[in-house]
Amino acid sequence: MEPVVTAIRQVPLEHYVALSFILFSIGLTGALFRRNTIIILMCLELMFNSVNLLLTAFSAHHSDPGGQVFVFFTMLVAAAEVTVGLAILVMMKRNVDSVDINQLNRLKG
Amino acid sequence: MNTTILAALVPGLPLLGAIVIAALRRSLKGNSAGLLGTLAIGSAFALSVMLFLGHDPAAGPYTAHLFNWIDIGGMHIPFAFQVDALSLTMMLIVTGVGTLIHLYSIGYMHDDARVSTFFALLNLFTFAMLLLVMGANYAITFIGWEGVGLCSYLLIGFWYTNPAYNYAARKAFVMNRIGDLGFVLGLAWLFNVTGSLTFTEVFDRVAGLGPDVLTGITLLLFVGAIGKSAQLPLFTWLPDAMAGPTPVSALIHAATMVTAGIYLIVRSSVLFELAPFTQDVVLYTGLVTALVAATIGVFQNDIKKVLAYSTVSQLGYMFVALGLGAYSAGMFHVTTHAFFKALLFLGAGSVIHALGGEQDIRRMGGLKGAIKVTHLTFLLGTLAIAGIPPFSGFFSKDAILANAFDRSPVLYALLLGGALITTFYMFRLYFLTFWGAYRGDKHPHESPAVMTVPLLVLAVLSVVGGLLNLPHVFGGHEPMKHFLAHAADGIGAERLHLEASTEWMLMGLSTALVVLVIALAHGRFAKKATLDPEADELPFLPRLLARKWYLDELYERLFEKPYGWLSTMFHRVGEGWVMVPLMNGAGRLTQRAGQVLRLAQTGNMSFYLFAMVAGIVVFLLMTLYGR
Amino acid sequence: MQYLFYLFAAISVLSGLFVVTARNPVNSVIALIVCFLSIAGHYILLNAQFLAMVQVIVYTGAIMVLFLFVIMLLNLNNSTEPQKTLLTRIAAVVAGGVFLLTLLAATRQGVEIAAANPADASVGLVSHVGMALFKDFLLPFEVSSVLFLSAMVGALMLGKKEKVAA
Amino acid sequence: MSALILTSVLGVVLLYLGLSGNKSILAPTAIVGLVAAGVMSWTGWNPGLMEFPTMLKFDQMSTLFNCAMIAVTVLLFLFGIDYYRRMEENVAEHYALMVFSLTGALILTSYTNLLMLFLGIEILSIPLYILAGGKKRSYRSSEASFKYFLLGSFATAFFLMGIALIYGVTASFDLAVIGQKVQAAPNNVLFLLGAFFVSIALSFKVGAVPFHFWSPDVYEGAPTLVTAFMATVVKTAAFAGFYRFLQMTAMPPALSDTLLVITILTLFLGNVVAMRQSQFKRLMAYSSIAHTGFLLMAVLANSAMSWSTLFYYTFTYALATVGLFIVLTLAKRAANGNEAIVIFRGLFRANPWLALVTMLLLLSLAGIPLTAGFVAKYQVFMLAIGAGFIKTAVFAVFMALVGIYYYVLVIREAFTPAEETPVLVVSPINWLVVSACGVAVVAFALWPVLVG
Amino acid sequence: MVLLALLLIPFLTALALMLARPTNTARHIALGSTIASLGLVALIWWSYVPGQTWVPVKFDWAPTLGLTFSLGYDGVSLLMLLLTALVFPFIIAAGYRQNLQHPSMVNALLLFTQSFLFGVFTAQNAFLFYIFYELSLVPVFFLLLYWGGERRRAITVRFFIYTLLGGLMLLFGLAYCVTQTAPISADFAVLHALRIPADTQVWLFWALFLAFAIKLPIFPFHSWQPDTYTMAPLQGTMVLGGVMLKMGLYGVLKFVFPIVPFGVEHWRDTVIWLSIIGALYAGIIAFRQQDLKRLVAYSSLSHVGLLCAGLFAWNVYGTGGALYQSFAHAVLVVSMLYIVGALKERTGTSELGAMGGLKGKAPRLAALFFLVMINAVALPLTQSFVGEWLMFNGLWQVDGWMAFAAVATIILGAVYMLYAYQRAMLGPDRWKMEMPDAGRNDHLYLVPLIAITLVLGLYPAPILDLVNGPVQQMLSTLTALN
Repeated sequence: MEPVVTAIRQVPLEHYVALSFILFSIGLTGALFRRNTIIILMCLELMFNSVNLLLTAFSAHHSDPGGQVFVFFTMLVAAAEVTVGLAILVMMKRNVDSVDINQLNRLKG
Repeated sequence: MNTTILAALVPGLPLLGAIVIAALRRSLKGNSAGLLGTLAIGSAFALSVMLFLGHDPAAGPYTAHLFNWIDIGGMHIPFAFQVDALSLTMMLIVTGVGTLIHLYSIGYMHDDARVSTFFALLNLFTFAMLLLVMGANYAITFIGWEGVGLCSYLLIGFWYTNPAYNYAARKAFVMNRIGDLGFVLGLAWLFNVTGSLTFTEVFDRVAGLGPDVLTGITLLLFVGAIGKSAQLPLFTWLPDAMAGPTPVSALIHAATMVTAGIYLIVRSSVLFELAPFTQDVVLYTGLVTALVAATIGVFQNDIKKVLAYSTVSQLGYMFVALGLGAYSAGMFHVTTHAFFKALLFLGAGSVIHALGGEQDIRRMGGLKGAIKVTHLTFLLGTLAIAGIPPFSGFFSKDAILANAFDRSPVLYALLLGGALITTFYMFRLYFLTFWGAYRGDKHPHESPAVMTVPLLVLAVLSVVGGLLNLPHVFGGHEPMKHFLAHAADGIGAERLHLEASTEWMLMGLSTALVVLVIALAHGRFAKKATLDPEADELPFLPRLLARKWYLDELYERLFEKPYGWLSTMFHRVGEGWVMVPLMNGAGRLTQRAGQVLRLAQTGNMSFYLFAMVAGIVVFLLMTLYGR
Repeated sequence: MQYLFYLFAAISVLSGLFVVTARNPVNSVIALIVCFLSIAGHYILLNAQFLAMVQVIVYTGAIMVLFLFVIMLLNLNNSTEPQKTLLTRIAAVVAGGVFLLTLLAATRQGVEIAAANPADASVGLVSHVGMALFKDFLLPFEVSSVLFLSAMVGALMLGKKEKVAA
Repeated sequence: MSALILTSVLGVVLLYLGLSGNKSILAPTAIVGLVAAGVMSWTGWNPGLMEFPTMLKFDQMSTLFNCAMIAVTVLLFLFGIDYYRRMEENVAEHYALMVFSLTGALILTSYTNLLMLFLGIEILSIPLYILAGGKKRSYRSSEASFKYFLLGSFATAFFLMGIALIYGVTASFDLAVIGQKVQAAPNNVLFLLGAFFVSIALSFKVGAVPFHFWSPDVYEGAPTLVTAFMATVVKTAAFAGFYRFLQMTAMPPALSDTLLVITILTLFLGNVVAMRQSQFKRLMAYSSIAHTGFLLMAVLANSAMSWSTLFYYTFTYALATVGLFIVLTLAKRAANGNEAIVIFRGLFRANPWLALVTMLLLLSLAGIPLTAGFVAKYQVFMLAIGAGFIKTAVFAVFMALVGIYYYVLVIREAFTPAEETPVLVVSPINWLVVSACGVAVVAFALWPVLVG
Repeated sequence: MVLLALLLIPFLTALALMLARPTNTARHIALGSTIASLGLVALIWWSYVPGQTWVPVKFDWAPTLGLTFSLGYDGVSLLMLLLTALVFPFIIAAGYRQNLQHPSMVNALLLFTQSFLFGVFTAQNAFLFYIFYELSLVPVFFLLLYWGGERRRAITVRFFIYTLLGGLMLLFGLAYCVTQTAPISADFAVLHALRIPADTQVWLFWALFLAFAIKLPIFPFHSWQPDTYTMAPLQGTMVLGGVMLKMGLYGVLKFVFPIVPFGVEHWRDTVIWLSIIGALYAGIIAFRQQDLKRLVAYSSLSHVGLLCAGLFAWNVYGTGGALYQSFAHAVLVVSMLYIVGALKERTGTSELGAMGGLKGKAPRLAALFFLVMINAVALPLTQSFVGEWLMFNGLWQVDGWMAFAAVATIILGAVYMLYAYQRAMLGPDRWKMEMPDAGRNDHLYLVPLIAITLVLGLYPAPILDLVNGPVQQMLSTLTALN
């Protein structure tokens, strides 16, 4: 197992952090960028994944399984959220006949 | 009877009279109210005489302590009366002249529907006046001071349906109030430096005070005196005050209330003696007022207005006396003036009564045959005020002139000039009223006895009043001066030193000139009755005088109009444009902010997301670099 | 080995960008799947085998398919969906860029974190994760059932057609 | 712990009961179950169950919060009897979802582990996303639901990022461990970032500016009962969670400053915008934002008294809110579904007692003496001043004034005679609940000892 | 127990009125209640030992907040109790002529106010004070909202908010002070012993004072007042002007002077000048007011400016005089407003321009009006004079110019009062219709008030003795502090 450890150590932690930040920002930008709510949901998933990556990297760095367990829970929650989200989306499509985020502006003021 | 109770009864009886008459005013029919009122004052007079007789001048003032009025912290103001020479003099004048005027009023006000109210007020006035002169401290004096002002207001506006009378009443009250401003401040200052307002204590403590403080205090007190005694620049209310019934003019606006300022200064003579600057101010104010009022008097056509200006002028003389430090001379003139001016007013009232309300001398004339008693007494009064020996006015005025001469011949000359003008307009009044042909249309009739008897009594007093203070040159001992000297150290400190020959010369000069002026007046008014037209038609200088030097107009432009304007502006601009909009504006601004911020809630979710991200970025930067 | 990391990193970033920019939602889904797979690759590099597996199964296998399914269901697979205005899009990019820059700037000095435990390559193995999951994290595991239950109930409730169009 | 289990099971039971099709037993069952859970929570009854001290700790604070939240839920369910009478379908699901959400809330008050915080928040939120869309054919309801969901998920992403960063620094999710580690090495920028992100996400949950945008829209769009639930239980739980987080992981000063700015913004925006609302539910939403500002002040003061103040404030606020939403529903029915403030007009004529209680509740929200809201506000001021936030407190004073303004406007409507006096139909249970809220609001003011 | 009874008598009566809603007997019941209160206060006064602070009721309420339910009184409290108890029967009695709708509700609200006012004046705990202070607003709010005049909806809310602005600042200041105590307590005794740093006091002063500045109100915090006074029903104005503003005075004495003496020292001149400017300003404005009620509002504003200036003179004359004057002012406001009501009842208007010449028809009313008015212009031997006299002396000791400006207000007072009297009552009688003169009821109402005015003007000792002790004591502790 030793080579694995060294292999992990070869990539500095900062790079993982940076990568995670970049992915997170891409997701964030996408959420602002698009009108299609489904894409926005996907961007959110991307953000979750960037966090997962970060957690795993830290977990490996600390050699602590807790982080990975957390990632597992994140995935569960993400799955549940997606389920609910898509259900809401479907309901909304039925009512609004659109998944355009800009169409949702009856509640305001 | 105990002196304290006696002293308390003197103002107490008029008060009681006022209350009783006011309470029973609807059940009092006919003359009963008048009789009650006269009785109350008469008893007060009797008690005053008793006090006077029982008073030992050498023993100093007697203090009648009733109860503690204001007692808080270091301020102990007792409700107490002081009986001494000065207050006794004033008490006798007030109650004595007051009784006569009350009696007179029974006849004068006989037909008025509100005669009971009138007598109640008159009694109330006497009460207040007595408080003024009897108070053992400045606070009690001030109670009376304001009280007489109030009664004056009520009596001037007695015939309330006439708006002009109401205005005159209001003017009198407000001008008095302006004077009171000075009085109150003076008292506050005085209390602050001496810790007391009781006369005896104050006078003991003032010696150590600096001249600036004393000058300030006395000037403030003098402002009060100016208001009450109708001196420049606050005299314009007094002529207007003639709107009241004539007995009121006689009692309040001639004999008693207006002399309150003199009384105050005489009472405070200790202070004034220590403040020479103030004495000069008093002197010159009195001088200017005496002259200005006299000049105005020449062109007046209302019988009461002439008398009013003469009152103002005579008060000026009194102030001159006080300014010269001749307190007893001032008080002497107060006394004689009370006699002859009351007499003149009552006489004028009798004339007005006789003519059914006519007051314009241009519509009189030739009355000496129709109303003989009135004529006679009026003549005596006129002679007294003109200063013909041996009438009382001669002695009192001469005392003042002598004192003035002692100070400066110029002063003497000016005052003598004023006296001559006085003689001129008084005789103009007299001749136009009683001589020549009758120019009116009503049938004149003599007044009832209830009115003429007081006239006669006053006439006698006007004639013999000079005896009260007969000077040495006539073999007298100036009894009044010596009597008063016991009241306060200041009064005793007079310093007139004239040769007897100089005095004789001065008297001769003034008498001669007066006689000359009378002759002039006789020629001008007795035979042909030269009548002045309305003021507007006069040439400039007489018009200026007839229009009272345009002082009323000046005050109106300078104070009344701007005040009304200020009131409107404060309300419109201060409240309407600033205060209320400020308050509403704060609310409206908040609402506007709410309205604007509300727009942020667009309902658009992209915007929400964007705002969240923007917020996060900003706060992130703040967190990282904000500290 | 680290070259693999950079390779995967490049793939995930590029595919991530493609997710955002692709006009057709289906393309976005495909790109996202690629991205997730590359992240799974990272997991393997980090020796987190269990997570890599779950990543592939749950995300790419279940979640993304669900997305695809919904897109098809709602008939959104056209590439002509309306776009935001240019200004909004620039603003979005700027916001995201600033956010990223701030984060990077904050961590520029490097993240000096002492490892909490001695290096142990076996933490990511299924057995280790399982032990942690069922020992230390038993309660969350149980509690998450409530979460699933409610998500399930909710999805059913919302997805179910109304009985009558009353 | 037993209460937690009971509520979880209760949800399932309710779902099963829903299958039976008998609507009328749902609420009573739920209420009985909740009362039992409340009793368990209060007594700490825990027969042989495992304890997970690294995950959940039931201390005095959580016990009180839990009982309060359960009590408020019971009140809401009592109201639900009447509220759901007209609804044909999914009633059981509504009750169950609310119970599940409550479970999440219970976790939030007592967690000691970030994972539990995360799960708690999700369990709290996900049922709400669904409940907000409870009126399935309503456009507004769908919109509210979706907005809530999307923004909520967005916040969750930040939340996770924050947890990941904190974990990166401390290698643990346990708050106690984190606290120790941070004290050993303060000023770590990653930890600061992590704490910042978590705080932001929690600010979102409590509805702090500028992360509040969801709340007015969702409050308006969601069914009234759900709105009431969100404004009360959810807010309470979120604050309890927030407080625990900041309390147990010593907050960096830089973060405290930022949160103070957020507090000020929240106070300002919430109050000022509420002034301009004509819809009662939106008004309540903005006023809830405003109250968030006050509560944040208490949280930031970070003293030993903070939690009791938070508890007192949130509980009494919840009582007042529940009562008001019930009154709103009644008035709304009389006004044919209109939700504007004007519908309160003539309330005093129609039902004096109800108007009086409404006044009490509004006065409590406004913070006028002899109502609990006053005591609460006073405590917050004391905390803020004690923590040295003098200027913020002065600002809060002004904002409280603005707050009073819009509540008073509602009171004024209620006591202004209407041209046509509305006909209110008040069921006995609703009457009881509203009265209970009104009485409680005064009682808690008269005996503040009762709660803290 | 007596104090508890004092609070409970009006409170329970009000509650009973509200629940039973008798229409015909409501006023009688309310009147009875207020007279009972008056009797009780008289009893307290009778047994009072001068110079004492007496705290008979005290128990813990909420120790964590520093709140104790402690009631008690010293001379100043007693004075305030006395004036509240004395004025309220008249306020209730004014209702007999007003004939407002729903008399039981009106009277209940008034009685609630009275109860809370008693609470304010007996509270020995700052927090308790605050509670009563704010509560007293609530019944007034409804009184104004239901029975007010034009634009009542907007003005009522504005009044409420403006007053609460001060109230909340006070709460803040209170909270600040309480946090400085250990163990936490808001008892006045504890707060008065606080030693707050001088520079803190400088700003804390405004936190504590603002509420009272608005309540009184002094310039420039007065903008709510004229509208509110004018719009409010007569009885409401009586409550506001007669009693409620005295809470401000009392509050200054209880909160500001003892807790932030350095602050007072720092701001004293500012406050006095503001007050005097306000007094002059309002006095000038009052001159041209057309509406008699608004004129009374501005005149009250002017009087109150003087009151506040005297209070802040901070010596026994100024402060004592202000307290004495507050009593006089209460009597004055009630009687003055009654006259306003009586005139409106007869002429159907309160516009001065529309009146005039009423004295011919109603001479007795005119006489009563006049007697009331001489109190307003502070003529000697009326109550007002004693108060103003003391205040002038107090102000003089601070600064001669202050005294000068203050005395100038009495000139303005004379100007607008006499002008108003003249416009309303004097002049030619131009009323065609028959008009009742002041009758038995008017006499029953006004004569006692006027008698109080005159008697206490002639013999002010009973009230001054009440005030003297506490004020001197307070001042001596303050001097010791400096």
